[in-house]
Amino acid sequence: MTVRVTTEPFDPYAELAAYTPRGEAAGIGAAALFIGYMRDVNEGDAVASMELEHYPGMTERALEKLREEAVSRWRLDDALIVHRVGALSPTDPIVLVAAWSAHRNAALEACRFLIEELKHRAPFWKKERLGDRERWVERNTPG
Amino acid sequence: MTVRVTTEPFDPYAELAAYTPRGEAAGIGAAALFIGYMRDVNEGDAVASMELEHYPGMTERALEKLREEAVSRWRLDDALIVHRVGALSPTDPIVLVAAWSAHRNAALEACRFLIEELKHRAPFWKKERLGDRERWVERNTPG
Amino acid sequence: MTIRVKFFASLRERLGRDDLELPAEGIATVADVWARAVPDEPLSGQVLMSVNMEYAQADRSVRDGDEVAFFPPVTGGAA
Amino acid sequence: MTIRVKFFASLRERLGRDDLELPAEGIATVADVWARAVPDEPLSGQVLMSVNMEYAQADRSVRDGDEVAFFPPVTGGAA
Repeated sequence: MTVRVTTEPFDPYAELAAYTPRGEAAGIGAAALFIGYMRDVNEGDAVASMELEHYPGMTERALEKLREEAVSRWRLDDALIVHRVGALSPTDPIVLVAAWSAHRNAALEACRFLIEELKHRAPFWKKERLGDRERWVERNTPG
Repeated sequence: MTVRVTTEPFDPYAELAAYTPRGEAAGIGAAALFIGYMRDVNEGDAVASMELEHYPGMTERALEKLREEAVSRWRLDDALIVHRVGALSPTDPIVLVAAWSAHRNAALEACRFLIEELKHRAPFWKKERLGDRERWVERNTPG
Repeated sequence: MTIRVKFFASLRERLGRDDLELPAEGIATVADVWARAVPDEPLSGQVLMSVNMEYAQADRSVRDGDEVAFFPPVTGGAA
Repeated sequence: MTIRVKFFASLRERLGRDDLELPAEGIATVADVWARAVPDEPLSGQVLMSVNMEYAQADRSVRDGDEVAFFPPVTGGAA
Protein backbone atom coordinates (compact mmCIF):
# COMPACT_ATOMS: atom_id res chain seq x y z
CA MET A 1 0.00 0.00 0.00
CA THR A 2 1.31 3.41 -0.92
CA VAL A 3 -0.33 5.15 2.06
CA ARG A 4 -0.59 3.48 5.44
CA VAL A 5 -1.69 4.66 8.89
CA THR A 6 -0.75 2.23 11.65
CA THR A 7 -1.35 1.96 15.40
CA GLU A 8 1.44 -0.62 15.57
CA PRO A 9 5.12 0.35 15.75
CA PHE A 10 6.75 0.06 12.33
CA ASP A 11 10.33 -0.50 11.20
CA PRO A 12 11.09 1.93 8.34
CA TYR A 13 13.93 -0.11 6.87
CA ALA A 14 11.95 -3.37 6.99
CA GLU A 15 9.03 -1.48 5.45
CA LEU A 16 11.23 -0.23 2.60
CA ALA A 17 12.97 -3.57 2.09
CA ALA A 18 9.57 -5.28 1.73
CA TYR A 19 8.22 -2.67 -0.68
CA THR A 20 8.68 -2.90 -4.46
CA PRO A 21 8.35 0.55 -6.03
CA ARG A 22 6.11 0.83 -9.07
CA GLY A 23 7.64 1.49 -12.45
CA GLU A 24 10.55 -0.20 -14.18
CA ALA A 25 13.21 -0.91 -11.54
CA ALA A 26 16.00 -0.26 -14.07
CA GLY A 27 14.54 3.18 -14.79
CA ILE A 28 14.75 4.34 -11.16
CA GLY A 29 17.87 6.38 -10.51
CA ALA A 30 17.05 7.89 -7.14
CA ALA A 31 15.21 7.25 -3.89
CA ALA A 32 14.81 10.10 -1.40
CA LEU A 33 13.59 9.02 2.01
CA PHE A 34 12.64 10.77 5.21
CA ILE A 35 12.00 9.24 8.62
CA GLY A 36 10.64 11.25 11.57
CA TYR A 37 11.23 9.92 15.07
CA MET A 38 9.72 10.79 18.44
CA ARG A 39 12.19 12.79 20.54
CA ASP A 40 12.34 12.77 24.35
CA VAL A 41 12.35 16.56 24.47
CA ASN A 42 10.13 19.29 22.98
CA GLU A 43 10.28 23.03 23.58
CA GLY A 44 12.81 22.43 26.35
CA ASP A 45 10.66 19.93 28.29
CA ALA A 46 11.33 16.22 28.80
CA VAL A 47 8.62 14.21 27.07
CA ALA A 48 7.90 10.73 28.49
CA SER A 49 5.41 9.55 25.89
CA MET A 50 3.00 10.77 23.24
CA GLU A 51 -0.51 10.05 21.99
CA LEU A 52 -1.06 10.68 18.29
CA GLU A 53 -4.74 11.26 17.50
CA HIS A 54 -6.03 11.34 13.93
CA TYR A 55 -9.23 11.54 11.91
CA PRO A 56 -9.72 8.04 10.50
CA GLY A 57 -10.76 8.20 6.86
CA MET A 58 -9.82 11.83 6.33
CA THR A 59 -6.20 11.07 7.20
CA GLU A 60 -5.85 8.39 4.52
CA ARG A 61 -7.63 10.62 2.03
CA ALA A 62 -5.33 13.59 2.78
CA LEU A 63 -2.19 11.45 2.51
CA GLU A 64 -3.36 9.81 -0.72
CA LYS A 65 -4.07 13.23 -2.22
CA LEU A 66 -0.65 14.53 -1.18
CA ARG A 67 1.00 11.48 -2.67
CA GLU A 68 -0.83 11.87 -5.96
CA GLU A 69 0.12 15.55 -6.13
CA ALA A 70 3.79 14.70 -5.64
CA VAL A 71 3.77 11.82 -8.14
CA SER A 72 2.13 13.97 -10.78
CA ARG A 73 4.12 17.17 -10.18
CA TRP A 74 7.56 15.50 -10.18
CA ARG A 75 6.60 12.58 -12.48
CA LEU A 76 7.75 10.12 -9.84
CA ASP A 77 7.86 6.40 -10.42
CA ASP A 78 6.32 5.94 -7.00
CA ALA A 79 5.88 7.43 -3.53
CA LEU A 80 5.08 5.92 -0.15
CA ILE A 81 3.81 7.40 3.12
CA VAL A 82 3.56 5.48 6.41
CA HIS A 83 2.37 7.31 9.55
CA ARG A 84 2.07 6.00 13.07
CA VAL A 85 -0.88 6.85 15.36
CA GLY A 86 -1.77 5.97 18.96
CA ALA A 87 0.63 5.62 21.90
CA LEU A 88 4.29 6.37 21.09
CA SER A 89 7.53 6.29 23.07
CA PRO A 90 10.75 8.25 22.43
CA THR A 91 12.82 6.83 19.53
CA ASP A 92 9.68 5.38 17.88
CA PRO A 93 9.43 6.14 14.14
CA ILE A 94 6.46 8.49 13.56
CA VAL A 95 6.52 8.90 9.82
CA LEU A 96 8.21 7.49 6.73
CA VAL A 97 8.11 9.26 3.38
CA ALA A 98 9.71 7.87 0.21
CA ALA A 99 9.94 9.17 -3.36
CA TRP A 100 11.37 7.23 -6.31
CA SER A 101 12.35 8.87 -9.58
CA ALA A 102 14.63 8.62 -12.60
CA HIS A 103 16.57 11.64 -11.33
CA ARG A 104 17.75 12.87 -7.97
CA ASN A 105 16.27 16.38 -8.00
CA ALA A 106 12.74 15.12 -8.51
CA ALA A 107 13.07 12.56 -5.73
CA LEU A 108 14.65 15.02 -3.28
CA GLU A 109 12.15 17.80 -3.94
CA ALA A 110 9.15 15.50 -3.82
CA CYS A 111 10.31 13.98 -0.54
CA ARG A 112 10.66 17.40 1.03
CA PHE A 113 7.28 18.51 -0.33
CA LEU A 114 5.61 15.41 1.11
CA ILE A 115 6.96 15.82 4.63
CA GLU A 116 6.28 19.58 4.74
CA GLU A 117 2.76 19.35 3.32
CA LEU A 118 1.90 16.36 5.48
CA LYS A 119 2.64 18.43 8.57
CA HIS A 120 0.32 21.19 7.40
CA ARG A 121 -2.51 19.23 5.81
CA ALA A 122 -2.93 15.76 7.32
CA PRO A 123 -5.28 15.59 10.35
CA PHE A 124 -2.93 14.37 13.09
CA TRP A 125 -2.65 15.83 16.60
CA LYS A 126 0.07 15.20 19.13
CA LYS A 127 -0.52 15.09 22.87
CA GLU A 128 2.60 14.91 25.00
CA ARG A 129 2.94 13.39 28.47
CA LEU A 130 5.50 15.33 30.53
CA GLY A 131 5.87 13.29 33.70
CA ASP A 132 2.98 14.58 35.80
CA ARG A 133 1.03 16.46 33.15
CA GLU A 134 -0.18 16.30 29.55
CA ARG A 135 -0.29 18.94 26.84
CA TRP A 136 -1.46 19.19 23.25
CA VAL A 137 1.18 20.33 20.80
CA GLU A 138 -0.32 23.60 19.54
CA ARG A 139 1.79 24.20 16.46
CA ASN A 140 4.38 22.36 14.47
CA THR A 141 7.91 23.69 14.64
CA PRO A 142 9.08 25.40 11.44
CA GLY A 143 11.96 22.97 10.97
CA MET B 1 32.20 3.15 9.54
CA THR B 2 30.75 6.50 8.54
CA VAL B 3 32.37 6.48 5.09
CA ARG B 4 32.72 3.31 3.06
CA VAL B 5 33.82 2.55 -0.50
CA THR B 6 32.96 -0.97 -1.59
CA THR B 7 33.61 -3.14 -4.64
CA GLU B 8 30.89 -5.52 -3.42
CA PRO B 9 27.17 -4.88 -4.05
CA PHE B 10 25.51 -3.40 -0.96
CA ASP B 11 21.95 -3.40 0.32
CA PRO B 12 21.10 0.16 1.51
CA TYR B 13 18.30 -0.90 3.86
CA ALA B 14 20.37 -3.68 5.43
CA GLU B 15 23.23 -1.18 5.73
CA LEU B 16 20.98 1.30 7.53
CA ALA B 17 19.33 -1.33 9.72
CA ALA B 18 22.76 -2.51 10.89
CA TYR B 19 24.03 1.02 11.59
CA THR B 20 23.55 2.78 14.93
CA PRO B 21 23.76 6.54 14.47
CA ARG B 22 25.97 8.42 16.89
CA GLY B 23 24.39 10.70 19.45
CA GLU B 24 21.51 10.07 21.83
CA ALA B 25 18.89 8.04 19.96
CA ALA B 26 16.06 9.82 21.80
CA GLY B 27 17.40 13.18 20.62
CA ILE B 28 17.21 12.27 16.93
CA GLY B 29 14.02 13.58 15.32
CA ALA B 30 14.84 13.13 11.65
CA ALA B 31 16.72 10.95 9.20
CA ALA B 32 17.06 12.10 5.58
CA LEU B 33 18.34 9.44 3.23
CA PHE B 34 19.27 9.27 -0.42
CA ILE B 35 19.99 6.22 -2.55
CA GLY B 36 21.30 6.43 -6.11
CA TYR B 37 20.79 3.46 -8.43
CA MET B 38 22.30 2.49 -11.75
CA ARG B 39 19.78 3.02 -14.57
CA ASP B 40 19.66 1.02 -17.80
CA VAL B 41 19.54 4.20 -19.88
CA ASN B 42 21.66 7.36 -20.06
CA GLU B 43 21.42 10.24 -22.53
CA GLY B 44 18.94 8.21 -24.54
CA ASP B 45 21.14 5.13 -24.92
CA ALA B 46 20.59 1.68 -23.42
CA VAL B 47 23.34 0.94 -20.90
CA ALA B 48 24.18 -2.73 -20.30
CA SER B 49 26.69 -2.32 -17.48
CA MET B 50 29.04 0.18 -15.90
CA GLU B 51 32.55 0.31 -14.50
CA LEU B 52 33.04 2.79 -11.67
CA GLU B 53 36.69 3.80 -11.32
CA HIS B 54 37.96 5.75 -8.33
CA TYR B 55 41.15 7.06 -6.74
CA PRO B 56 41.72 4.82 -3.71
CA GLY B 57 42.72 6.89 -0.71
CA MET B 58 41.70 10.24 -2.14
CA THR B 59 38.09 9.04 -2.45
CA GLU B 60 37.80 8.13 1.23
CA ARG B 61 39.50 11.37 2.19
CA ALA B 62 37.14 13.46 0.04
CA LEU B 63 34.06 11.69 1.40
CA GLU B 64 35.22 12.00 5.00
CA LYS B 65 35.85 15.72 4.51
CA LEU B 66 32.39 16.20 2.97
CA ARG B 67 30.82 14.30 5.84
CA GLU B 68 32.62 16.41 8.43
CA GLU B 69 31.56 19.61 6.68
CA ALA B 70 27.92 18.53 6.73
CA VAL B 71 28.00 17.37 10.36
CA SER B 72 29.56 20.63 11.49
CA ARG B 73 27.48 22.98 9.32
CA TRP B 74 24.08 21.47 10.22
CA ARG B 75 25.10 20.21 13.69
CA LEU B 76 24.06 16.70 12.72
CA ASP B 77 24.04 13.83 15.16
CA ASP B 78 25.62 11.71 12.46
CA ALA B 79 26.04 11.17 8.73
CA LEU B 80 26.92 8.15 6.63
CA ILE B 81 28.18 7.73 3.05
CA VAL B 82 28.50 4.40 1.22
CA HIS B 83 29.66 4.36 -2.42
CA ARG B 84 30.03 1.43 -4.75
CA VAL B 85 32.96 1.03 -7.18
CA GLY B 86 33.90 -1.57 -9.79
CA ALA B 87 31.55 -3.47 -12.10
CA LEU B 88 27.85 -2.51 -11.77
CA SER B 89 24.62 -3.71 -13.37
CA PRO B 90 21.35 -1.80 -13.83
CA THR B 91 19.30 -1.54 -10.57
CA ASP B 92 22.47 -1.83 -8.45
CA PRO B 93 22.68 0.77 -5.67
CA ILE B 94 25.57 3.16 -6.42
CA VAL B 95 25.48 5.47 -3.43
CA LEU B 96 23.80 5.81 -0.04
CA VAL B 97 23.83 9.08 1.89
CA ALA B 98 22.24 9.49 5.33
CA ALA B 99 21.94 12.46 7.71
CA TRP B 100 20.53 12.30 11.24
CA SER B 101 19.50 15.38 13.18
CA ALA B 102 17.18 16.67 15.90
CA HIS B 103 15.16 18.55 13.26
CA ARG B 104 13.98 17.81 9.75
CA ASN B 105 15.38 20.86 7.95
CA ALA B 106 18.93 20.15 9.03
CA ALA B 107 18.69 16.49 7.98
CA LEU B 108 17.06 17.28 4.61
CA GLU B 109 19.48 20.06 3.72
CA ALA B 110 22.55 18.12 4.80
CA CYS B 111 21.44 15.07 2.80
CA ARG B 112 21.03 17.16 -0.33
CA PHE B 113 24.36 18.92 0.25
CA LEU B 114 26.13 15.56 0.61
CA ILE B 115 24.80 14.04 -2.61
CA GLU B 116 25.38 17.22 -4.65
CA GLU B 117 28.87 17.86 -3.35
CA LEU B 118 29.84 14.21 -3.65
CA LYS B 119 29.06 14.35 -7.36
CA HIS B 120 31.29 17.36 -7.81
CA ARG B 121 34.16 16.61 -5.46
CA ALA B 122 34.69 12.88 -4.95
CA PRO B 123 37.06 11.24 -7.48
CA PHE B 124 34.78 8.70 -9.16
CA TRP B 125 34.47 8.11 -12.91
CA LYS B 126 31.80 6.17 -14.72
CA LYS B 127 32.42 4.15 -17.86
CA GLU B 128 29.32 2.80 -19.55
CA ARG B 129 29.07 -0.30 -21.71
CA LEU B 130 26.45 0.18 -24.46
CA GLY B 131 26.16 -3.21 -26.09
CA ASP B 132 29.05 -3.12 -28.57
CA ARG B 133 30.92 -0.07 -27.32
CA GLU B 134 32.10 1.72 -24.18
CA ARG B 135 32.11 5.38 -23.25
CA TRP B 136 33.24 7.49 -20.35
CA VAL B 137 30.55 9.66 -18.80
CA GLU B 138 31.93 13.14 -19.46
CA ARG B 139 29.80 15.20 -17.11
CA ASN B 140 27.25 14.60 -14.41
CA THR B 141 23.68 15.52 -15.22
CA PRO B 142 22.43 18.61 -13.38
CA GLY B 143 19.69 16.68 -11.67
CA MET C 1 -32.23 13.54 7.81
CA THR C 2 -29.22 14.31 10.00
CA ILE C 3 -25.77 15.85 9.92
CA ARG C 4 -22.96 14.02 11.67
CA VAL C 5 -20.61 16.23 13.70
CA LYS C 6 -17.13 15.36 14.98
CA PHE C 7 -14.63 17.12 17.21
CA PHE C 8 -10.97 16.20 17.54
CA ALA C 9 -7.99 16.62 19.85
CA SER C 10 -7.92 19.59 22.26
CA LEU C 11 -11.28 20.81 20.94
CA ARG C 12 -12.87 17.42 21.61
CA GLU C 13 -11.47 17.41 25.15
CA ARG C 14 -12.43 20.99 25.92
CA LEU C 15 -16.00 20.58 24.66
CA GLY C 16 -16.24 17.16 26.29
CA ARG C 17 -17.73 15.49 23.22
CA ASP C 18 -16.53 13.76 20.08
CA ASP C 19 -19.48 12.59 17.99
CA LEU C 20 -23.01 13.86 17.66
CA GLU C 21 -25.87 13.97 15.18
CA LEU C 22 -27.93 17.05 14.41
CA PRO C 23 -31.23 17.30 12.56
CA ALA C 24 -30.49 18.88 9.19
CA GLU C 25 -33.41 21.31 9.31
CA GLY C 26 -32.40 24.95 9.42
CA ILE C 27 -28.73 24.19 8.76
CA ALA C 28 -27.25 25.71 5.59
CA THR C 29 -23.51 26.09 6.31
CA VAL C 30 -20.65 24.79 8.42
CA ALA C 31 -21.05 27.87 10.62
CA ASP C 32 -24.67 26.87 11.25
CA VAL C 33 -23.52 23.41 12.34
CA TRP C 34 -21.16 24.97 14.89
CA ALA C 35 -23.83 27.38 16.17
CA ARG C 36 -26.24 24.50 16.71
CA ALA C 37 -23.67 22.12 18.25
CA VAL C 38 -21.82 24.65 20.42
CA PRO C 39 -24.41 27.38 21.06
CA ASP C 40 -22.56 28.91 24.02
CA GLU C 41 -19.35 29.67 22.12
CA PRO C 42 -18.61 31.61 18.92
CA LEU C 43 -16.68 29.81 16.16
CA SER C 44 -13.03 30.78 16.60
CA GLY C 45 -10.75 31.61 13.65
CA GLN C 46 -8.32 29.03 15.12
CA VAL C 47 -10.69 26.17 14.45
CA LEU C 48 -10.21 24.10 11.27
CA MET C 49 -13.23 22.55 9.55
CA SER C 50 -13.99 19.76 7.11
CA VAL C 51 -17.05 18.52 5.23
CA ASN C 52 -17.02 14.87 4.22
CA MET C 53 -13.33 14.68 5.07
CA GLU C 54 -12.29 17.62 2.86
CA TYR C 55 -11.10 20.91 4.36
CA ALA C 56 -13.84 23.56 4.21
CA GLN C 57 -14.52 27.17 5.19
CA ALA C 58 -17.27 28.29 7.59
CA ASP C 59 -19.51 29.46 4.75
CA ARG C 60 -19.33 26.12 2.96
CA SER C 61 -22.83 24.72 2.39
CA VAL C 62 -23.88 21.60 4.26
CA ARG C 63 -26.52 19.07 3.22
CA ASP C 64 -28.42 16.27 4.84
CA GLY C 65 -26.13 13.28 5.39
CA ASP C 66 -22.89 15.28 5.45
CA GLU C 67 -20.16 14.68 7.99
CA VAL C 68 -18.79 17.92 9.43
CA ALA C 69 -15.69 18.05 11.66
CA PHE C 70 -14.03 20.74 13.79
CA PHE C 71 -10.46 20.51 15.01
CA PRO C 72 -7.38 22.52 16.05
CA PRO C 73 -4.29 23.09 13.83
CA VAL C 74 -2.75 19.77 12.82
CA THR C 75 0.59 18.63 14.22
CA GLY C 76 1.61 15.39 12.51
CA GLY C 77 4.92 14.51 10.93
CA ALA C 78 8.37 15.00 12.35
CA ALA C 79 10.31 17.38 14.58
CA MET D 1 64.01 11.57 -4.47
CA THR D 2 61.01 11.00 -6.70
CA ILE D 3 57.51 12.24 -7.39
CA ARG D 4 54.77 9.70 -7.92
CA VAL D 5 52.38 10.48 -10.78
CA LYS D 6 48.94 8.96 -11.40
CA PHE D 7 46.39 9.23 -14.20
CA PHE D 8 42.76 8.17 -13.98
CA ALA D 9 39.78 7.25 -16.14
CA SER D 10 39.64 8.54 -19.75
CA LEU D 11 42.96 10.37 -19.27
CA ARG D 12 44.64 7.16 -18.09
CA GLU D 13 43.28 5.28 -21.09
CA ARG D 14 44.15 7.97 -23.63
CA LEU D 15 47.71 8.36 -22.35
CA GLY D 16 48.05 4.60 -21.97
CA ARG D 17 49.56 4.80 -18.49
CA ASP D 18 48.40 4.92 -14.90
CA ASP D 19 51.38 5.10 -12.53
CA LEU D 20 54.86 6.45 -12.95
CA GLU D 21 57.68 7.92 -10.91
CA LEU D 22 59.66 11.01 -11.88
CA PRO D 23 62.92 12.29 -10.45
CA ALA D 24 62.10 15.38 -8.39
CA GLU D 25 64.98 17.44 -9.79
CA GLY D 26 63.84 20.48 -11.76
CA ILE D 27 60.20 20.07 -10.76
CA ALA D 28 58.66 22.95 -8.82
CA THR D 29 54.92 22.81 -9.61
CA VAL D 30 52.10 20.50 -10.72
CA ALA D 31 52.43 22.01 -14.20
CA ASP D 32 56.08 20.94 -14.24
CA VAL D 33 55.03 17.38 -13.38
CA TRP D 34 52.64 17.31 -16.33
CA ALA D 35 55.24 18.78 -18.69
CA ARG D 36 57.75 16.11 -17.68
CA ALA D 37 55.26 13.22 -17.73
CA VAL D 38 53.37 14.20 -20.90
CA PRO D 39 55.89 16.26 -22.88
CA ASP D 40 54.01 15.96 -26.17
CA GLU D 41 50.75 17.53 -24.93
CA PRO D 42 49.95 20.84 -23.19
CA LEU D 43 48.07 20.68 -19.88
CA SER D 44 44.37 21.19 -20.72
CA GLY D 45 42.04 23.34 -18.64
CA GLN D 46 39.71 20.32 -18.52
CA VAL D 47 42.17 18.28 -16.50
CA LEU D 48 41.75 18.16 -12.71
CA MET D 49 44.78 17.80 -10.46
CA SER D 50 45.63 16.72 -6.95
CA VAL D 51 48.69 16.72 -4.73
CA ASN D 52 48.78 14.12 -1.96
CA MET D 53 45.08 13.42 -2.56
CA GLU D 54 43.95 17.04 -2.18
CA TYR D 55 42.70 19.04 -5.16
CA ALA D 56 45.34 21.46 -6.42
CA GLN D 57 45.91 24.03 -9.14
CA ALA D 58 48.62 23.84 -11.81
CA ASP D 59 50.82 26.37 -10.00
CA ARG D 60 50.74 24.44 -6.73
CA SER D 61 54.28 23.65 -5.57
CA VAL D 62 55.42 20.04 -5.53
CA ARG D 63 58.09 18.48 -3.35
CA ASP D 64 60.11 15.31 -3.29
CA GLY D 65 57.89 12.40 -2.18
CA ASP D 66 54.61 14.00 -3.26
CA GLU D 67 51.92 12.09 -5.11
CA VAL D 68 50.48 14.07 -8.02
CA ALA D 69 47.39 12.95 -9.96
CA PHE D 70 45.69 14.09 -13.17
CA PHE D 71 42.12 13.16 -14.08
CA PRO D 72 38.98 14.24 -15.97
CA PRO D 73 35.87 15.80 -14.34
CA VAL D 74 34.43 13.45 -11.71
CA THR D 75 31.13 11.64 -12.30
CA GLY D 76 30.20 9.74 -9.15
CA GLY D 77 26.92 9.70 -7.28
CA ALA D 78 23.45 9.29 -8.74
CA ALA D 79 21.48 10.09 -11.87
